[in-house]
Amino acid sequence: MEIQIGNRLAEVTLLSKEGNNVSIEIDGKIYHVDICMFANGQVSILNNGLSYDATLIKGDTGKHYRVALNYSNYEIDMLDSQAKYMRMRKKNDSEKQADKIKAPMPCKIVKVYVEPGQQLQPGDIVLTIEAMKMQSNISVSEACTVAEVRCAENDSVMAEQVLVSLNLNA
Amino acid sequence: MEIQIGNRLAEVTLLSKEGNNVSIEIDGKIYHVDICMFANGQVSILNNGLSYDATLIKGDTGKHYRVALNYSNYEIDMLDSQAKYMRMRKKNDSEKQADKIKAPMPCKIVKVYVEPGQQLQPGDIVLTIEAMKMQSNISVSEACTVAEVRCAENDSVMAEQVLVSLNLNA
Amino acid sequence: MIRKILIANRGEIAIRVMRACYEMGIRSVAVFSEADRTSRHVLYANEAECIGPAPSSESYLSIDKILEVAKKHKVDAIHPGYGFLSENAEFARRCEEEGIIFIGPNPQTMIDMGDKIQARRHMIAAGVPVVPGTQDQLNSPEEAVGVCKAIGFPVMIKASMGGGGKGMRLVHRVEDVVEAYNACKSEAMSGFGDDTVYIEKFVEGPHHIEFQILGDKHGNVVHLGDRECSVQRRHQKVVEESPSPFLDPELRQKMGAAAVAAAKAVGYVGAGTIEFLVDKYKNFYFLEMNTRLQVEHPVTEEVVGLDLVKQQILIADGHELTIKQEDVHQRGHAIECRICAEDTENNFRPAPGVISRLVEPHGPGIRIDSAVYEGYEIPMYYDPMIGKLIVWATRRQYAIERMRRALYEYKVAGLVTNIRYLRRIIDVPQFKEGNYDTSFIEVNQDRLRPRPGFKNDSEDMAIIAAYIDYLMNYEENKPDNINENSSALNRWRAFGLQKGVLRV
Amino acid sequence: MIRKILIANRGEIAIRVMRACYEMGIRSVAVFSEADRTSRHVLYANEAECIGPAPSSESYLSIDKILEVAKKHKVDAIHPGYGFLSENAEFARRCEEEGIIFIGPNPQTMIDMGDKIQARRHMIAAGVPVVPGTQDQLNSPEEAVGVCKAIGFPVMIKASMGGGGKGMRLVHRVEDVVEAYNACKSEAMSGFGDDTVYIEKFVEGPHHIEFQILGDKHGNVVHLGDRECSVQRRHQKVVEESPSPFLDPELRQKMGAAAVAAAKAVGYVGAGTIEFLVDKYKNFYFLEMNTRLQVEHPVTEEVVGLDLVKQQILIADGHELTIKQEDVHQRGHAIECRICAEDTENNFRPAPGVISRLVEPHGPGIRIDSAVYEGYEIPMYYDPMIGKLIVWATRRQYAIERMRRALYEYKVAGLVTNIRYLRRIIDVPQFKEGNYDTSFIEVNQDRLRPRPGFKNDSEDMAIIAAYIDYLMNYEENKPDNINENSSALNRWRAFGLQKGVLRV
Repeated sequence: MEIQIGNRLAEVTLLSKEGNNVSIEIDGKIYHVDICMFANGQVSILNNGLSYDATLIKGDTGKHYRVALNYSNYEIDMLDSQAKYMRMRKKNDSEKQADKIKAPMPCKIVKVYVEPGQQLQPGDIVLTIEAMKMQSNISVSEACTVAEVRCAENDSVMAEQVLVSLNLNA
Repeated sequence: MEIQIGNRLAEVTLLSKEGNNVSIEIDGKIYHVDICMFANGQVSILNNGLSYDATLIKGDTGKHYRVALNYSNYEIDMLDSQAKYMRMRKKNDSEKQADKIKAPMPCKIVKVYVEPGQQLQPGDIVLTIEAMKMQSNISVSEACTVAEVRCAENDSVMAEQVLVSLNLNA
Repeated sequence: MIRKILIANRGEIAIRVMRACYEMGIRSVAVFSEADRTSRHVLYANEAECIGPAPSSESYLSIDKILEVAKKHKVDAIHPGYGFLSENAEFARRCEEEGIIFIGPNPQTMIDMGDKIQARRHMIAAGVPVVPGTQDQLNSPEEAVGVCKAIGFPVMIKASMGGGGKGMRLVHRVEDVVEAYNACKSEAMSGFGDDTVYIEKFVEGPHHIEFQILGDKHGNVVHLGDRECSVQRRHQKVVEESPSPFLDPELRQKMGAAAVAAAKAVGYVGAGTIEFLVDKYKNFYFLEMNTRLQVEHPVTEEVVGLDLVKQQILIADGHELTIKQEDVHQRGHAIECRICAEDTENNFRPAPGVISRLVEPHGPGIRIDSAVYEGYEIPMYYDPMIGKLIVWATRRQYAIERMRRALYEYKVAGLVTNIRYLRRIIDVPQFKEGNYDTSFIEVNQDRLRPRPGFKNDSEDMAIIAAYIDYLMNYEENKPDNINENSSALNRWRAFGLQKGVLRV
Repeated sequence: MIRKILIANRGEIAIRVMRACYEMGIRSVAVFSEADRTSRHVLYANEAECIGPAPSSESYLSIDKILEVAKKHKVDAIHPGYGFLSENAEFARRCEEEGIIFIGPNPQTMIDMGDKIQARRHMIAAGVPVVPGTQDQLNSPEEAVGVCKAIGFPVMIKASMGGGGKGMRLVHRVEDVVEAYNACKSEAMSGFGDDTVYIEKFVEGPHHIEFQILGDKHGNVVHLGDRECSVQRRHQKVVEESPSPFLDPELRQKMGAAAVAAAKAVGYVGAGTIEFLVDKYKNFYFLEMNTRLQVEHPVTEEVVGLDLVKQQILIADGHELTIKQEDVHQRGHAIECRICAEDTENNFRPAPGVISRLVEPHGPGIRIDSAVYEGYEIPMYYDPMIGKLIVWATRRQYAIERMRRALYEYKVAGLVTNIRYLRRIIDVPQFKEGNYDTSFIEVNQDRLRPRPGFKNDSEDMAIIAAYIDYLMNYEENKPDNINENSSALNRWRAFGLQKGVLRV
């Protein structure tokens, strides 16, 4: 399977597994490791006498991971065939404004500057949000029209909640 | 429902529940409490402005609890109809030797003194077990015959594992 | 005698105060907003009462609601912690009216020290050095130009009611004075509702160094030594230490005496802090006084060996200070790091969320003042600081080594924190040498960025960790396995060695 | 120079040593038995290697396996911790042979001090007081009777190789001597393979007070003050404190000097402990020397401010002691409680199991040296001690108050611990007054039993907690609900307010 880690694309194969002992090949290099998984996301790996204490945070799809190990955070994606397809589609879109503005974190809506039907130019500010006493603005990156405003001032919203939907000038 | 706590038998009725706010009657006294349950067994109760931080440990049957609160441990049993029946049966047996000797905790078998078919007198030692560098003996409380020895010296056994079964001289 | 205290705060400082209460045999009453039902301070307190919705303005800042709970629970005193109502003279006055002891100075002291021009006047009268400038209100741009010329550039134009870096302008040239003066005035009006501004000489290579003081109701005042707080980001302290590596014994002694004089000048009662600016030539100037407990008070506690919260309570209860100035000794060295739920790589964006894994450091010389636990959801309504890590050791060098170790042990998963950033701060040579001023974070920006990961075994171990997790879930979720009891699924489950650590 | 250390131990002491290593920039190598794959010391170390099955005799006591790992990982030194191989002279000798530094005294010192009769001789030669008795081997019951008469009753007959309360008899009357002598000899032979016994006067109202010493390879020895260890259960320490409330400055000074003399008499190198018995008349006698780090070393670290493990490593690396006797000052007061997985209400039965909930105390003056975590399964093969709780405060009274607070915060669920028992110990008036000797636990048996619960709201709250849990599970498990998505089940689930704390 292909696994993306940062900018690197690694080819990973499970060679064998016996109890906690696993042999895995990564880009031609073979590792024999002793691995323990804990309920809270901790992973202990012993590799060739060295001890690694990692922490996993799994993304919603089950294919994205953030792994904290020593002093680094690694962003890791499992590229199964479905993921590769999604990726390819997404790549073509990556520069474009998404048609939904989502909350980047749990936050409060401080101000809504737009209303349905309003024309927006690149850089126009759509919302001001606040979390933990810090405010920030959300703007659009290309010209579009406001389709629907799904939040109101003073609302508390969850991360990833859709706040405003847009009609992109296709 | 009847609930046994230590030597006390309490009559408990759920009166209402709205979100985290619960009204419960215990032996005629009505409590309106705000209660939060946590995944690790912690329970926070606010009762009339007082804050209680309890810890629950549930027994295997789901009807027995040990509750730690302030400086006391409470042993609590839910007496539903099935439990009451089991209790009644057990009561009649309580003085008698059980027909299985079980491990009281995870431990190692240090010595087995008996073999199948052997006659035992009250007080005879059947096994010596060891946990955490401390040894203790297990003996029978009445005359019986060894039916089967299900462990061997140096075995490591789990809590509640059957070590020896007995034929009681009925 | 104080037997029950309401703590009008949340988070680590509420717990800090309750710990002192418990040790003194005093009952604690927590107040909490609807967002804080499962917060540690509610679970820790003897008594607890909800005071309203999540926004602070409707709960932790509501004087009426807090006093209502105080009366209902028949408390003898209220501890305000820091932030929220801790420097609100009106709140202190209302407590007084209700016959409840406010654990802090009297309202007039709070008013005097809250107004910067007033405070300057008090300090000048007490012989405490202040930054050269005017303590008079400026009435016109022309007057401002005159004053600037008189004290010499660079100068700072500041709002009298300002704070936290707002309402201030640095001016290097005479031709920029008028614009800066006008901007400052309008910012001050919109920010603080008062457009009074004043002018100070700009201090070069400034250190932010503060002295902890204690005053009782019998006129005794002592200082408990200094804290170096120059590691600041946008005027917010990030790392503090005691004693300051910049001060020498003679200067420390002079500044301590000035701090005591400052506190006596306003008849200060309780625990307070005199903040000084010290320039690179070791001239020191009064900056402001904080009339409350500081976030960084533990570094003083560690080197001086006193419990400041207990002292606050004893003072409020009318006790005389038992400690004399000559008994105060700084032993060893303490450093504090503020642990925050924020993304240091994304412009310090706050990062609320659920803590899925929490490992706190332990062992010799480690102190944690924190309010979080594994499984806790950090609400988005309040400060991103989730706790403080304080270390003590016999020498500064050893304290730094201990802090590195503690930050290595500290593991928080499920949300983003500044732990790695803190680690980089203490690794900067300028910090290690103890040779830094308030420009530290700006000057060392590049060193404080995450170093690019290099390809090594760690990277491959991260891949393995994620891959095995993926496979375990894949095997489990395969349709084939639903009706199968053993085989693949159980093989994967065997990864968990023991009941307690068994995943799935 | 020492750059990598193998820690030949497990549990809290292995972590303790690794923490010091990390701070000193030294790599740590863990060894572990098959039962310890998920133990903290394995996760903490830089390197780790399995050395065999769970029983200690096949892993932590296997000199060959440990040395094999040491060579494979190219370590410079081995730290033995306490217990296991820490007082095994053969192990120290084998390390020496392999060119690996053993962090402890040289093998001959260990042999000299391991044999009690030998140790007595050394002490008498050094002018250190010993309990009146004979240091000669007894050859017949008749000789024993003669010696007993000469020193006067009561007397103790002791096995030379004994320890931990085994192989000793208290004799009050001359007619009981012969039987006790014979019993002691046969117990010594079967227990220690050596039937040498000797006789000592029995000390009345004895305090177990010990002095920490440090000796370097250059002949310098200092002592770091005393520890009171008289709270003992079956000769095992339960609570320790420093300084001892029983000693006065003059006696402390005399005993300290004797401890230094004792260490110098055997050319002691490293950290060691001289144990004394002090009778109620304040006479003190050498009891034995422990040639290793003690479990209770943190109370000394807290009041003296030194890191003993770092000192051990520096000494082993050939450094000269930088601390002089006149620089050693005891500041404030420290108390340690040993936290054990044992059922104090069932004859202290060990209680291995899985820790389902763990809350450790934090805040000012608290130190935890522990090796457990939430979800950890405590194996049945090793010691029931799961950690140590140490508090420090300016005065003994405040330290006791802090310990009460810390024990209140400490919550371990899933298995039985002695935390409540410890709480009762520090509440006993005799303990609070600091007026106790080694009979403390026996004399106060009744006070140390759990007090009967009285019917109050707490009891009803416990009922509510259990009942709601029962209902939640009942609603969930009802057959009706399997195909229903909302209704009852979700109503119950709403008990969990937030993602992180959501039960089910």
